[in-house]
Amino acid sequence: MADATLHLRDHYEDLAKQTHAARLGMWVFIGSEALLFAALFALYAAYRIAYPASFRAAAAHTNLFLGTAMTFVLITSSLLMANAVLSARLARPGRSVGFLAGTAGLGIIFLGLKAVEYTEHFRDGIFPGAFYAFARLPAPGARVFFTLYYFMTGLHALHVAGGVVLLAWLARRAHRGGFTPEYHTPLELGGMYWHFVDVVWIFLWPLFYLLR
Amino acid sequence: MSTTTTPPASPGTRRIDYLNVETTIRSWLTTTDHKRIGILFLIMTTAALALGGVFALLLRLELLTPGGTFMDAMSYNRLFTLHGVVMVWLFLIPSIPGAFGNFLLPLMLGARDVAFPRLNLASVYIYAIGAVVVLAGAVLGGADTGWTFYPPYSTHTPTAVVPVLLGVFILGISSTITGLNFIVTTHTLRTEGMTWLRIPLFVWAVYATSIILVIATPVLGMTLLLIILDHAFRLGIFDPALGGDPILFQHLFWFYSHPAVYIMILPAMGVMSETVSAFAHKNIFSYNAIVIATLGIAFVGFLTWGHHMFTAGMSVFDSGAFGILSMFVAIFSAIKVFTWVSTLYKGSIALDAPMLYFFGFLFLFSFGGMTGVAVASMSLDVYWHDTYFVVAHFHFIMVGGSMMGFLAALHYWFPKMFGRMFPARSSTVAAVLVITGFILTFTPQFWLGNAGMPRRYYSYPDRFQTLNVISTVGSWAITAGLVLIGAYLLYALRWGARSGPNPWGSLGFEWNTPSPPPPHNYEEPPVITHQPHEYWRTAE
Amino acid sequence: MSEPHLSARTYLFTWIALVVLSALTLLLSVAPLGPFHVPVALLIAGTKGVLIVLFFMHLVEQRSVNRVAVIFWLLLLLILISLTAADVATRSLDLRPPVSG
Amino acid sequence: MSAAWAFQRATDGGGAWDDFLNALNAFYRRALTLPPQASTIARDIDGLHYFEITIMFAAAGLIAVVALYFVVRYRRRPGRDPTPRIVAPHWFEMVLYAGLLGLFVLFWVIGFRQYIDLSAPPDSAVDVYVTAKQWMWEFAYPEGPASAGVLYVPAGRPVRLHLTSRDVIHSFFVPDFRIKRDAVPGMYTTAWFQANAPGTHQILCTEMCGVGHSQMLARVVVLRPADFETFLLRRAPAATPTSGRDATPNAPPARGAPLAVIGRAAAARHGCLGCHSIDGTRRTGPSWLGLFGSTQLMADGERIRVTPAYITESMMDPQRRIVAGYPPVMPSFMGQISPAETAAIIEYMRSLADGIPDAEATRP
Ligand code: HEA
Ligand code: HEA
Ligand code: HEC
Ligand code: CUA
Ligand SMILES: [Cu+2]
Repeated sequence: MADATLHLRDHYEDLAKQTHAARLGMWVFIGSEALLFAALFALYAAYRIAYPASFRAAAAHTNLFLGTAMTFVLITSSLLMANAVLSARLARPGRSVGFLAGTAGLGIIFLGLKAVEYTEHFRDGIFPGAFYAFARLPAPGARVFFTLYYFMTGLHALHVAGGVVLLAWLARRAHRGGFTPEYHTPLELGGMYWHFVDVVWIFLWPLFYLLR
Repeated sequence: MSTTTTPPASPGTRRIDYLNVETTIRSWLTTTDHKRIGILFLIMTTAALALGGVFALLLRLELLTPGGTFMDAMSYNRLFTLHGVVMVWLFLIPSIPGAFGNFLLPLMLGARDVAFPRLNLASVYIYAIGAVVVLAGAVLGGADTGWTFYPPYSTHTPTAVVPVLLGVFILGISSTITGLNFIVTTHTLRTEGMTWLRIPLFVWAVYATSIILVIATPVLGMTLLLIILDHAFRLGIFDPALGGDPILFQHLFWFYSHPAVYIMILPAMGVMSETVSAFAHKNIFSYNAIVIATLGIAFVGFLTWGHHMFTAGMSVFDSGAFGILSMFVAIFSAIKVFTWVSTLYKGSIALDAPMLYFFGFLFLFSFGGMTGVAVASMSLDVYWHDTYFVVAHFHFIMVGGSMMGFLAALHYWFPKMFGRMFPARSSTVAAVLVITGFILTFTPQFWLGNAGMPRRYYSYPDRFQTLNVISTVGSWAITAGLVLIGAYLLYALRWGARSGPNPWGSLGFEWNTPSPPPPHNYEEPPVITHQPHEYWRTAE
Repeated sequence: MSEPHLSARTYLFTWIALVVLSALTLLLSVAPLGPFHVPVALLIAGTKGVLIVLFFMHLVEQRSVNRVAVIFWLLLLLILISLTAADVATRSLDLRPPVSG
Repeated sequence: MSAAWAFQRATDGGGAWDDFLNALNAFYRRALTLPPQASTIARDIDGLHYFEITIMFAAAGLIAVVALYFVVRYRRRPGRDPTPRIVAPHWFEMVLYAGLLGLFVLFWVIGFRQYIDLSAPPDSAVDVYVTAKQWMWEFAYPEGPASAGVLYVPAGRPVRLHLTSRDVIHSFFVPDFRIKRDAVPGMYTTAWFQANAPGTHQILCTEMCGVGHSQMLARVVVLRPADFETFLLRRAPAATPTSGRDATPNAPPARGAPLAVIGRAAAARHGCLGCHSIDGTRRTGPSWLGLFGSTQLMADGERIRVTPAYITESMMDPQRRIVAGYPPVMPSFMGQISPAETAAIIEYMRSLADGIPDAEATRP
């Protein structure tokens, strides 16, 4: 079953080259994703310069505890993900499945925390755009801050949700013995995606929770 | 999947090529063969050119008289928006990369296919979906914002901007995939001996284009999404009434759209580098210079977006920075023009149709590019911004440059693609028609701009009429030329003389295969020992 | 054909470094840093990002072209952010020459 | 050095050289279909235009001639193939490209200097407040008069325009003056010009703003300075403003100060600051700190966002809507505050929008 050449497509010379192609493709894809977020980061930078005081005041109204918890959840999930790939490399598919499940579980916890946080904000009247109605911070800069907050964390949460689905699919494939030390490219690429999502959060965390 | 290599039939019957290996519609719609995907893109983008051209003709007709001629202002606004959107995102951006890039990249690199053939097929469908969504938007009422979608107008207009934006967003996904595929292909599927400095220049051009595609397109996607969210749900981030700054939209938009103009010209430049060597039977004057200039444009092109915003309220400091950076990017184009001209020196020049388009390109692109430098001179842009001078500038480059590149490619590689020749005489007539028609259409627009006629004007003061009439008449000549091309190419498809494998005597690597190429390009991976187009070697 | 690869220990150390750095930013966010709050926080976030990219995403063990790709997109990301922000930051800057005739 | 500088000098004084430059100017202007040069800066800008276009024609001509020569000289003939191997000599490439780059940088230096000139109005300028809306132009003067569709300015004096928009982005373009500036909602941009002589010039809108975009035309009427003074007097509203200029702590700011500074002085002059603090403390009326753009609860339960329109209403008709928790005591300033001052006060409030106290004003 573990015949690696099974996965070799006929326009590549060998599997090493094919794997290299897949990785490079993934890096290019991640670069594109990074620029997708970069547009929003650029807006954040510009608006922070325009409304420094409001941004600080508004950042003090996000939930630092939840934000920090989410940070630790995500970096830990990254550790598990790395180990899932490692297990496949070491020919231990069973452990690989376990790590994947753990990673996905942490992803779900992250989304749960996010949901709690959003609900809290909604209760305060913090909505994006024209619906913003937070009585304690009526200034326009705060509205812009929270609109960006929703866009950036929302886009990120969508990526996490997509990642969880991806992880579930990978776990199923791993469970069926789809990955071997020679061939586990999908697992590796899925891992890269997950880590990238983690990196994005590592920047969102200070920008929206810490810099008050 | 096309792994089922049909064994060659008994000798004497037809050679198996990618066209006749399977002929059902289904085989075309599910193909992962890069050549067939190239043909699919060729068909769709040519249709887009015709559609955008029809919009252009209507625009020009309306501008025949100063007041309303035969439509109302709203229709006019929708038309130029659609013209811009269709020409840019449906025609020009996907045309050369999608059609010729797909067809030629693996052939030129000595590969059997692109890196990710199934993704490649997906990009065809995503393009088709995007096109349908844009056109549905057009039918539902169209957008009237111009192709630049500046808020707050774009977020307040009652027209159907959302589907149009959504369509463009989807088209963006398609071109990102194409770009990703080409980058990885160039890195991983070069055949033995194909070192980086032996890669054909067209591949370099498409490679650089791809880098721009994957980096710039997501920013456009995000930006358009923000406009959609504002228009549909009032979640405005650029809306001044909500504390936003509409100028930031312009930054993000042009971060994409300036590099996008190089997405539109680089592939055409690649075509020109191939064409000039092939038809002058001459090695390129300086291969390295072209490579450096190609990569230089791709990179420095990212630093100049603010030159579209000199009058927008951007800070003087930022304007100055963008001004000088725009000057830097122009130098790379100058390097190319100079290298092409010098390549002709002591060549053996044949004036077939592709070469006519090369000369059209050379002159029109240079002039258009130089007017680009003029508008980049900041104080002059204050005068010319959003006048017909700018319209003339970019049509000189996009029609006089990129579209000529497209036409040159179409004629140069037509025999490669279909194994047949087009009628020589008609092709000369058509080229002359297109080029003179072009000059007649767009040169008057420089004067109009100088005289102060703003663009996107449905009606205009009487003093501008004469030049507008000339321009409208010119557009009919272009049309005549293009329709003629369409006619004789369709004719040649069926009845053209057989071209043999290499009718031009070109030393491009893609001609190492029979024409049309077999389904898997190369039986054995070729071994490359030198650069393409080293014509002096033919003596040995 | 299994390639040489990072070990579980490396991953664990990376994770510890990430945790420590996160705790550090958290602490520094209440420290009296004045105008240096933002740069310090971004610097730490950047360091964490680099750790993840190098080790979790295996960039250290991959071909150098991948590294070039990452550096290139990082560069463009910075260009986008800085030239856009520079506009807002310099709108009130007066570039008139000291004495204009 | 460059044509641009030469042209600048040519306008004053006689002499054969100047006659030559004037003739050259006339020739180029005609050939390039440029409109009249009706502002002080127009001739300089055209000078750069001529300089660049000449070089471009030369370059295009050179390319065409060389290419044509090669085509004829090296057209394909028997015996032409194989062609010799020719590669670029590096020194030649370097010199050529360095020279071109130098030329481009020169374009930039001249263009940028002119651009700075275009964006930096002299301090002595006459102020005009320009408001764009779909699809018309409105002009207001600090002295009181306002007009729609016609901008009256004096000849021979610099005029500074403070542009803004009520709805979408428009762009203010006067070809004869060679100026153009976007009018952006939510912010003020500036442009300036100095008209050479009395006359009439067309204003066009150059940013796509809807169905009326191409009809959004207006005129600049340049008056003799004396006529302009008369115009100001005649158009000024009957109820002349300003009560007790001396009573204010801040001296009226010099012309040329940013709009917000003018606004601060106007607010002090009209006594707004007696009831409204600018540091967040509550006085008779709500503090202006962080007020602009915020959402306020009205006495009748309605939530209102503080926009320029609402602020204007509060000044002219304060009793219409009362902020919850405050007495309805604010007097109407209808007829006392000019549109220009209104704009300036709004701009001042906007400068306080982010909640950072105005350091200069609170200084003792
Ligand atoms: C394929 C498309 C394409 C290309 C390649 C270019 C290339 C360039 N463009 Fe253009 N441009 C557009 C498409 C393109 N442009 C479009 C679509 C718009 C309008 C968008 C809109 O608002 O709708 C626009 C608008 C536009 C503007 C804004 C105008 C305005 O709205 O006010 C500016 C300003 O700087 C500009 C500059 C340039 C420059 C400096 C180059 C340079 O890269 C050109 C470099 C080339 C050369 C210089 C020629 C070769 C060199 C020589 C022959 C040597 C000799 C040269 C000299 C002596 C000068 N362009
Ligand atoms: C690739 C880009 C491209 C191309 C090719 C063209 C081509 C043309 N354009 Fe366009 N144009 C733009 C991109 C392009 N344009 C953009 C981006 C804008 C700005 C929009 C905005 O303001 O938002 C613009 C705006 C624009 C305006 C300004 C409108 C205004 O501001 O009010 C005008 C006016 O004259 C114009 C005219 C033309 C004409 C006459 C052509 C002609 O060259 C067209 C000739 C083509 C045909 C007539 C098609 C005929 C072909 C066939 C029939 C097919 C044959 C069949 C086979 C081969 C099988 N264009
Ligand atoms: C006599 C005191 C007084 C003076 C003088 C005064 N105001 Fe007021 N202003 C008030 C009070 C009280 C309110 C709150 C009740 C209301 O809305 O009318 C108010 C409300 C306002 C509001 C609405 C604020 C909100 O929170 O929605 C604006 C704007 C305003 N004033 C502007 C001005 C300007 C501009 C001037 C000077 C030209 C001025 N005021 C002068 C007393 C004053
Ligand atoms: Cu107002 Cu166009
Ligand atoms: Cu540009």
